Amino acid sequence: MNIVRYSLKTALKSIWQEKWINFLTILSISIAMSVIGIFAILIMNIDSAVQHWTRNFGVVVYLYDEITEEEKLKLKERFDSDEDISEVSFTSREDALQDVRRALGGNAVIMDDFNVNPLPSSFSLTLRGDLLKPDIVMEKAQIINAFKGVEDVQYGEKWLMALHEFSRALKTGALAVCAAIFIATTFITYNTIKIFFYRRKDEIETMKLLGTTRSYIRLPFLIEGFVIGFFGGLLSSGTIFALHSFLTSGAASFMPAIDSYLSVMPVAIYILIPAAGALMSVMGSLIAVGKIRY
Amino acid sequence: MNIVRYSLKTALKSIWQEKWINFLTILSISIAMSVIGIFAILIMNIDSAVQHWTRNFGVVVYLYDEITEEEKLKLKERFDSDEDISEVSFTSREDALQDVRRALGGNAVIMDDFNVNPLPSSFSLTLRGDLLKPDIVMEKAQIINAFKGVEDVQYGEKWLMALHEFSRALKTGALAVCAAIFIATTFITYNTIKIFFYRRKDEIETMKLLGTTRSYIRLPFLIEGFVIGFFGGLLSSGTIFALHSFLTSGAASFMPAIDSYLSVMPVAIYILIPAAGALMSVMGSLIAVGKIRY
Amino acid sequence: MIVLDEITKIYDKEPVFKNLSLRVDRGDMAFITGPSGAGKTTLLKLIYGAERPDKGEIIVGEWHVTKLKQKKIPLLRQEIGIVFQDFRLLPNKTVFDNVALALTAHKLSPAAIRETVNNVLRDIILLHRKNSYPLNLSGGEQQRVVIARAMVAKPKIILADEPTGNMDRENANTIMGLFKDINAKGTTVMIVTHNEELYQGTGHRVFHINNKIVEREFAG
Amino acid sequence: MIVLDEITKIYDKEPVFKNLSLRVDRGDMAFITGPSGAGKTTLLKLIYGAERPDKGEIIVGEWHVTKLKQKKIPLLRQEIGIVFQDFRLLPNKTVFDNVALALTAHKLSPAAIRETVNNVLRDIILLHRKNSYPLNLSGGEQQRVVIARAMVAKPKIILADEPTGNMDRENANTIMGLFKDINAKGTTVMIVTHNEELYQGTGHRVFHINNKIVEREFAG
Ligand SMILES: Nc1ncnc2c1ncn2[C@@H]1O[C@H](COP(=O)(O)OP(=O)(O)OP(=O)(O)O)[C@@H](O)[C@H]1O
Ligand SMILES: Nc1ncnc2c1ncn2[C@@H]1O[C@H](COP(=O)(O)OP(=O)(O)OP(=O)(O)O)[C@@H](O)[C@H]1O
Ligand SMILES: [Mg+2]
Ligand SMILES: [Mg+2]
Repeated sequence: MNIVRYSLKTALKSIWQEKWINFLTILSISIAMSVIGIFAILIMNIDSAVQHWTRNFGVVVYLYDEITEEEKLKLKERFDSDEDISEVSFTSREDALQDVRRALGGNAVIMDDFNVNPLPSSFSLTLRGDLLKPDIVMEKAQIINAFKGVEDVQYGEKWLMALHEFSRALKTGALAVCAAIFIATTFITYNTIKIFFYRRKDEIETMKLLGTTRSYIRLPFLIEGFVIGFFGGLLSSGTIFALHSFLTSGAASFMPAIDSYLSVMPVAIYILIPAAGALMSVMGSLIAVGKIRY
Repeated sequence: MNIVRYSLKTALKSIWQEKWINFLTILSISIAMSVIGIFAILIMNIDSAVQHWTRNFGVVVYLYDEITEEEKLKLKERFDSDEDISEVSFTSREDALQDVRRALGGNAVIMDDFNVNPLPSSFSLTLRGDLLKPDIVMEKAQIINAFKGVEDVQYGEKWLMALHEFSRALKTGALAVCAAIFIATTFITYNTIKIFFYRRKDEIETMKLLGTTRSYIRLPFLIEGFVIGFFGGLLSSGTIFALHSFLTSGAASFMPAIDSYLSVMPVAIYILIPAAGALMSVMGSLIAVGKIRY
Repeated sequence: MIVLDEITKIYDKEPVFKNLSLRVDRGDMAFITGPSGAGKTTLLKLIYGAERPDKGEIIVGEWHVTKLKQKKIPLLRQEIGIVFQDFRLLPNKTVFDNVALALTAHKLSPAAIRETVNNVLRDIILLHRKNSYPLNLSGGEQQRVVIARAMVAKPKIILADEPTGNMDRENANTIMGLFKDINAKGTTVMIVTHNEELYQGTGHRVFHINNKIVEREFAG
Repeated sequence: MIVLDEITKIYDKEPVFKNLSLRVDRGDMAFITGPSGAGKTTLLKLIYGAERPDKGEIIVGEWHVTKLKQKKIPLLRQEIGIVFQDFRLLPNKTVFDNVALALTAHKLSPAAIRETVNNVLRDIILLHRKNSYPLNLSGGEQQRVVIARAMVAKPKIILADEPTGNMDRENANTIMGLFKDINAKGTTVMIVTHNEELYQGTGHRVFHINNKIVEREFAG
């Protein structure tokens, strides 16, 4: 019989006969691939998420009490014209006092002990999100610190650094997990095909004795592996799509932030994932049936 | 041979011989049970999370411009002594104006068009978190609205309602998913034990012909199902523990909010999950070997 | 005592037996012959409860096989040793374990099992191969293992289906000697065979099955 | 043409053959006899490349079996039809599919396969059971299916291991008739048997294997 015809027939028959274990395998693969997909989206979106979280990240520039109105204006001009700074707001010494009083609430009376206002005036600057790398911010802060009339520049260095570290760790971790799961996917198919192989051992043994060639014996398994991987991938595409839809439409109405976290979501992923699943799976099958000897 | 001895021996041998498919099954079960665990924790913690999110949920009580100082004090007293209200703060008309000006920033000049201050004075009230059910808040608002000197009471009704709906939907959904996964766990073991059963079909057939009784044939499978389920559960306990540790220690340093989301986490879950896994699994095995006929 | 009374057995609408009757007394040795497909194996299956007759009654020892509940069948089989025509050896168990399988349901200590199995393997002259796997044995050797397994539990009845089909004359004589010994100790023995040499001159009952009945019954 | 030249074959340190030689010419029919465990099945395995000798050379038709690469072995086997002593029928395939299995690697259309298989099933008088499963056949019927499978691809050589072990005399004669027909058409036939009746009076070569060599060679 024609080998392709024969292999297809045999593979489809086996897929049907062993439908439960195939289903289990497809499920396992789809879970694995879904996790890969979610992590891939995570990696792709992590920068935008970080930018989103740090949208309001501010640098506070404290001014000397002795600063002249002219110097103050000059600073404001400078900040306004700086492309890296997206927002500038000025807090006078009186405003600062009000803020403190409000913060203190009922305890504001202690402020009355001061006969002069101890608070400095300040500029609050908001940096462009994409510049929020710890070293860039530090450099900027140093430059501003050198400006005339500036007493001190404060920014959440520790927080920024930690966030940066965290996002980098997250990316590395996600990549590692993806790699591990990729290997696991190959392994899952390997297992299943190996099981089928053992289960058909008698048949294969007899076929070998009857003079059947290697390709007739191997091809059906490779086709089966391909189908398993492909459907596993397809199912995970569906899962990711459902999840994405839920997050961007359902959940986003409660947490608008989610929408901006999920900015990047290439459609290609829906094709890449089944393809990758099939590829991994065929590789697993290849390893499983690798050593047919006569 | 003694039936217990024989069954244990046979089960352990089979577990070892079929280690890969067993591993796959344990993995599947542990994933399923982990999801159950995570959802269970989610359900248990959803209320505390909602309370956390709405911690700063405020009711704003706007006052008539004509309100007397006496009436104002009386209101403040009333709010302060109300057990349902955790925080009270007063914003005078002037403060309100300042706030608006600050919010407007550079555009604050438009405020100069008004020759009188159009803004009312107000009390901002923070309600106790556990009272933030939409109907309770609405009732409260109506009572306050009837107080003398109160012009209007505003609170995020829509937002509060939506959040409440959302948390209820989440709970229902999580419960449904848990139930589905419980059934799936039984099914996974059922599949695997059925596969083993079919694989040992020749042996069982021969044993039946040699006069071996039902219990000798069935018990090994039940033990195997038990072991699979137990280890699946154990693995998921480990996963949940790792996840919990990561979230409460690792991630919480970046997002302190997580800590308060995960307030409830009973230790019993680490015992309940393997136990449930084993139970489901034995049930699956029982169904799988149910119909041994002679 | 084995009694088949007016048995009718139908496979796929085609009767294999039609009112077949047959009787073997306790402690006797009897032979069944007949052409291929006559129903000799089916007859044995009826006796050990693997097939149910469509009509008639079967009595084996104290058991009314035709009225026996499914749950009781293992008990019936524990009293019967069977030499299967197709061997039914488990390829992934050693010779020793294959034979020991017949003792699973018997309440014996591991040590007792070891001794019993070794003894019967010695009888069939295969003790030296006890750790081999069936597929590494010759056809005749495998058949001897099957015979050992049928004998190991010291059953009241032995049913042997073509037990010497894969053996040369010498080995066949050894095996027949074993059956005779066991029979002498009181075990009822029933042997299905095509080989006339096995029964000729023994004087034992021979049932020739053909055309759905016991066509001829004579002394060998 | 089958030639074994000074073959030594060792299993587990114990030699089965020691410098055994044997020759069967193309188109001949030959018989192999010998006691159980003498190595008859092993001899056939050496010929179809399932076992490799530890010493000596084997030639089958144009193939130098002992020098054959693993990859070429299927080609050798496609020229040989084998009746296995242990049948090797697949229980989950019908009689038809079991026989058709031998045609997998042959480039035939489904229609041609159907016709070829049906013809050979008719020859062994089992066409009416073609949709049955092996376990629902009697021992002798199963053996006939194995013989049909060995013949279906019209091989140049047929190796039959105890092909009538489960058959009565009449069936055995039918099968021997088939082997004779095939042999008359030019196929080399080699039959392993314990049954002297099969070769007595045929005049064909008989090789009696014992003590690790061909102990006796005579005309049947
Ligand atoms: N399970 C079954 N389903 C259908 N038909 C069956 C079944 N078992 C046996 N048969 C048929 O019943 C008939 C008798 O079979 P049985 O195995 O008893 O024959 P036998 O006398 O043992 O033959 P042999 O000497 O070849 O072993 C045969 O024609 C066989 O095909
Ligand atoms: N794969 C193997 N491993 C170890 N020993 C083996 C193997 N195959 C066969 N033997 C041994 O080699 C000897 C010859 O076996 P073989 O099957 O060739 O005998 P045979 O002549 O066919 O006997 P029979 O008539 O009983 O079928 C036997 O003692 C057998 O136990
Ligand atoms: Mg039979
Ligand atoms: Mg042999």
